[in-house]
Amino acid sequence: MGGTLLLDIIIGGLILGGLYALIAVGLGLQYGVARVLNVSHGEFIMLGAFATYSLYTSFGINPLVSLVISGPIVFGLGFLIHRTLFQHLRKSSESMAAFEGTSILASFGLLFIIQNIALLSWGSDIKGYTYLAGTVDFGGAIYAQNRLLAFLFAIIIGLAFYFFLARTRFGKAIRAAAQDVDTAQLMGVNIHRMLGLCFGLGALMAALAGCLISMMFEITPLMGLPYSIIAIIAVVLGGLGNILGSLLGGLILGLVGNIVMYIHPGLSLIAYYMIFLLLILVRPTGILGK
Amino acid sequence: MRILEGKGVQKYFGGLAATADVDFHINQGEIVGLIGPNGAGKTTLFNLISGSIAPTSGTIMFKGENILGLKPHQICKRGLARTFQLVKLFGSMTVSQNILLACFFGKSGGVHKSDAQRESSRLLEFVGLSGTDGVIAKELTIANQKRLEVARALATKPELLLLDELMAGLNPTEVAQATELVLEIRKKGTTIFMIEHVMKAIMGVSDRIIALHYGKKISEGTPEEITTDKTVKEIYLGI
Amino acid sequence: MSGMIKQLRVVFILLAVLVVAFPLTGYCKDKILIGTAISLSGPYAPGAGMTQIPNYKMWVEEVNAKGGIYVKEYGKRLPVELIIYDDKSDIGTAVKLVEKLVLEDKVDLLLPPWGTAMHFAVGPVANKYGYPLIGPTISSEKLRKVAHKIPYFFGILNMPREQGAALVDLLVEFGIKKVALIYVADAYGIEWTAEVSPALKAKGIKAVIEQSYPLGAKDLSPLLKKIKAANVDALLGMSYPPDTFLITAQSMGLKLNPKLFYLGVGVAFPVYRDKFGAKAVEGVMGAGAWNPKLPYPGAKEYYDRHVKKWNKEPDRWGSAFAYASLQILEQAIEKTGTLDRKKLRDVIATETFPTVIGPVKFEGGFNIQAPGEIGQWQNGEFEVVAGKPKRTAKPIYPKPAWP
Amino acid sequence: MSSTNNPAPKWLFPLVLSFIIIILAAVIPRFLPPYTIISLNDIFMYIVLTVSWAVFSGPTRYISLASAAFFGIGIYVSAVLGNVLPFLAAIALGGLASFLLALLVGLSSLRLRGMYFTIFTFGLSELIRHSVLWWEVNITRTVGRLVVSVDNITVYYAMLTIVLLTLAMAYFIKNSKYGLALLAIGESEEATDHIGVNVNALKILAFAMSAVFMGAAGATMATRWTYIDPSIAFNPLFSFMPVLMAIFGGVHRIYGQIIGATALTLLADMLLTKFPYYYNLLYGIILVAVILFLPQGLAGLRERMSKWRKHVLVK
Repeated sequence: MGGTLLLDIIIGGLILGGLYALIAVGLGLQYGVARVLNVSHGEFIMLGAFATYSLYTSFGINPLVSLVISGPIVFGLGFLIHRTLFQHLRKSSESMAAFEGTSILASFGLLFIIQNIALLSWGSDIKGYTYLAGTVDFGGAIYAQNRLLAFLFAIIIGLAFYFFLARTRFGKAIRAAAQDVDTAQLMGVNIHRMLGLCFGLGALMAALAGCLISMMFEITPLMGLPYSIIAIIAVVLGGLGNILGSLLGGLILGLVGNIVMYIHPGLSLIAYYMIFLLLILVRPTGILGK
Repeated sequence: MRILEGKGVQKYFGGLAATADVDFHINQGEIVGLIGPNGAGKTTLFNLISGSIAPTSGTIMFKGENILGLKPHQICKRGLARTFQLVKLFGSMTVSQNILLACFFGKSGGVHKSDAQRESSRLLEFVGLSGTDGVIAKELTIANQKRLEVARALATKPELLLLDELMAGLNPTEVAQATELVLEIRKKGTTIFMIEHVMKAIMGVSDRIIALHYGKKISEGTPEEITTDKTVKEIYLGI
Repeated sequence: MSGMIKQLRVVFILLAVLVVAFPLTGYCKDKILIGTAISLSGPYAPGAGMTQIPNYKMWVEEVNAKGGIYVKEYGKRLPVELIIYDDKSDIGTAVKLVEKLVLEDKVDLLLPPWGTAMHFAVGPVANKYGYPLIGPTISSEKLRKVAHKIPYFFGILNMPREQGAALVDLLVEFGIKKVALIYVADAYGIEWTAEVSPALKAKGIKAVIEQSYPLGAKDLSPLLKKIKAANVDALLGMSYPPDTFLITAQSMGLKLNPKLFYLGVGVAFPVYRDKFGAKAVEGVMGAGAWNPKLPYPGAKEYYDRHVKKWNKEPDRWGSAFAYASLQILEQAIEKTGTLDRKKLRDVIATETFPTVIGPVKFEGGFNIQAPGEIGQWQNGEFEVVAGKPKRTAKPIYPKPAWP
Repeated sequence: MSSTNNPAPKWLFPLVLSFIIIILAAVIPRFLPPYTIISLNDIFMYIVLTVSWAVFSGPTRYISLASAAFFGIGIYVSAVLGNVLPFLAAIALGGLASFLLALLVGLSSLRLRGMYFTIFTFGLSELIRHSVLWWEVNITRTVGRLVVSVDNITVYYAMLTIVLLTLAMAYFIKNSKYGLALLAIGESEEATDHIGVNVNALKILAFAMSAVFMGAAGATMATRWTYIDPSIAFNPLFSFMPVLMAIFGGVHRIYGQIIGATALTLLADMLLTKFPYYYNLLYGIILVAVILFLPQGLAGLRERMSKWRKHVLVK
């Protein structure tokens, strides 16, 4: 017991938080920038998980390599969906508030469609495989390799994204658009293409997270919604439109979850939601919100 | 008689004083102008008076009662109304709905619908918007939106009206009309406290002017006194 | 004139409708209509898609290949037609669709939904309309309290009382003194704990950790680390499939190696063995026990047919029970020679039925024949290890360490 | 221009309509097949949820995801007290419990705007669900309760009454000065405050009023489900569906909300039984298609039609 175990728990929480952060950054792009509260985010995670599973079990393709195949496809799918659906909705909505409403409805529609197609293609059975299930031992603190990998991915992507947003012209345009679309347009950005790319990037991150999740947990076509909810909570907690905030929100959720699970598993969900609600009340526009 | 009197009004945002120790008063029936460069704390002072934000310390007496710390709707019910620097209309509602609402909930309260409707038409005519009853508010021109906001404030039956940059963004003809409107309002018995950047207009219409800078009152007096005041000239008029 | 034509037309249409509708009224019975509202989507869908739906469909196919079920009152074999509705894993929808099956589709018989909660909701409704229902995926002590109010309902699966007792007997047999008892904060976990916890005390076995955890947890390692630190002889987890998989994966990672490793629903699923590998799960124990080696007529054949038809093994938990409940229904119809549900119910309640899980007999609405209570993975098969007389293999103890 | 200054027909229409509904509803159960009555119960339930939700969230644009909590608390009241209280008392108590809970939710969320309010209400519903679950697991040591069941016709009349009361409440609030003030809150909360509206009090009260009939409906419907547990009673779907249905039908019109609730319930019924394996696919496609072509919801259809008619008439 004592200090080392607590540290162990905290690191374990951060590792799970890394995965949540990845999911949250993906949704952060779709909601914070493209203003689509995409409740079907989890379905893209599910698609990523099943793509990895199918490629691994049927063709023996390494789960990490499969990303090279599934990543671009899901990215393209996301981009296309924004182009054909959300861009159109955005134009026809009389205000941003109205667009947020209609886009939620449309993304619910997407959720139903994707989930049903997945059910038809893979059946409702629980599926799973084992990959990188081994552990790494840090002087007594033991972590699963696949969870560490997920954390590593989240950190790399988080940092890469941070520099992308801070340094590149396109990144700056995204940040501007997250604050104010008109200004971004004044900067000479093709706004619709950019929002489409953001949406595609969000879907890509979901697929990436799905790939990692399929190594850690069993998968079913119905697994998506809980992840969507985690992502939405993390994004809101971090502050809307703040990508770094989404990353932070995800980490906090994982950390808080693990700590309360250690202190009292029976009360963990109650404590989890109480902490979340209190954080919002203390910071009514998110942790990194204005 | 002093309708409004502030003593030692202070508001800090973090460590920054938005208004520091401001004393001021408005007499019944006066038109008082409030001037100062951007960030001088003018709108903050209005927000404090109307209850939008809570003060750090001080007192503001309205008709002999300390209203500091009261909520905006309570202050409104006591007979103090305001307009906003950036117009805050109920944009998707009709012009008449904007005013009806103020009639229903303003100082008089509990007005019957038909009375409110009559009052609404009268006010629209008064501010020069007759015939626009059914128009969606956000479809009006900026000048007309400002008029509507004044009419809405008047519909609450205020004894003191705070006008925050009524003339900003208006063309010279519209400025003249607005000046006329201010005088008309006063004529009907409402006291006016107004923030204005359009110097010519405010100098022409005010009985008295208060100048703020960095949250402090730097000068007070008749328009003539203010235009000749050395400090005001230096920091505000930039001479 | 045109008015008259119109009237004639109306009469004609009415006649046509009558002619078309007549056969549907059941006058000339040409099939047995069976309906079920079960989860094709939502959180219960994985369970339903594994344990029940494949068996329902397979049975219908088999029966119809024989030309149907012989019903004496009609003097011929009647083929079976199955209507499946999706209850979306939602109780309200389930209740409503069952009433639709009864009132609108006028089915002859009903098949149960998936899961304890659904059975509790649908059972009373079926009972209200007088439809016998044999529930293969309800395991609850609460059922005992209401069983007398719903005489048309039969529980065929193992109940926590017997299964929990069998588990504790196993612990006594191995001389285990110190255990950790964790349970999912849902009906299943609570009812199991309510049975097992006092039984442990009575036998002088100490539960040094007794702790619930929430459904849907994504990381249970903090709890498992506590258990590892407590150095117990046995881990008893009253778990649902998602947590069963999670606890297993994380115990492997943490090298948590108690001498006895028991988890609830999910261990008996073939996918459990396939995900982790037969070697890794060697010695893991779980709730439910059935395997094709059991000496019941048709058991092996059922297993083979299932594998052949669906290209996957039936789970070793409720699948065979689901199939058995269909066998019982079929036998009851043949025995009574009728589709009269009252008579069917009475026969089910009193007679003994040979099935793939052995000779089933209901007492007070509960099946007293269990093929086994607890199973253990040994060389890729889920061997029955408790109750003792039903063993298909000797239990492995202590469990080999994780690879 | 809108013609709001002609009060007589505006009053007459709903009056006549409600009379027709009452008479029809009283007579209908005698002649309808029993399953149709069961279907109507479901439609009624969703109308109550949707219209109630829209009483507050429609005009103020505060999208609440707490409906499941209000509905669920009613369900629990009925499950816990159904044995000892008469049906009507359980319904009334369900409504009251829901009202009080909504007061609390409203009070605690006053500071929050937009999406933060939405997610807060969602989190609060989940908190309530897990707290009830914790209570059942650790205190009563039983998850899942059997509810005393009531026959379908009685449920039908109870639900019909609740629907009519909900509609009446929605109608009177919408057409009162408070309805106008709620609309103003959606436009500018600050300005509304400054013209003398006690914004916080109005928000909390309207929110609580909107919860009353959700709780009553929950208490009623629980008797149909015979068995409930916290995940059934506080299913987040009951928070999402009213939002979907209101947007689908048209948030700003009561008839739009009614149409949205009815259409989506009937659609689900139809697809669910006709295409059990493609149900979600078709449902999703229809949702997307409707929102693409009718961003104002189904109520927008009427406005489109009348525009189109004018267009044709002019020609």
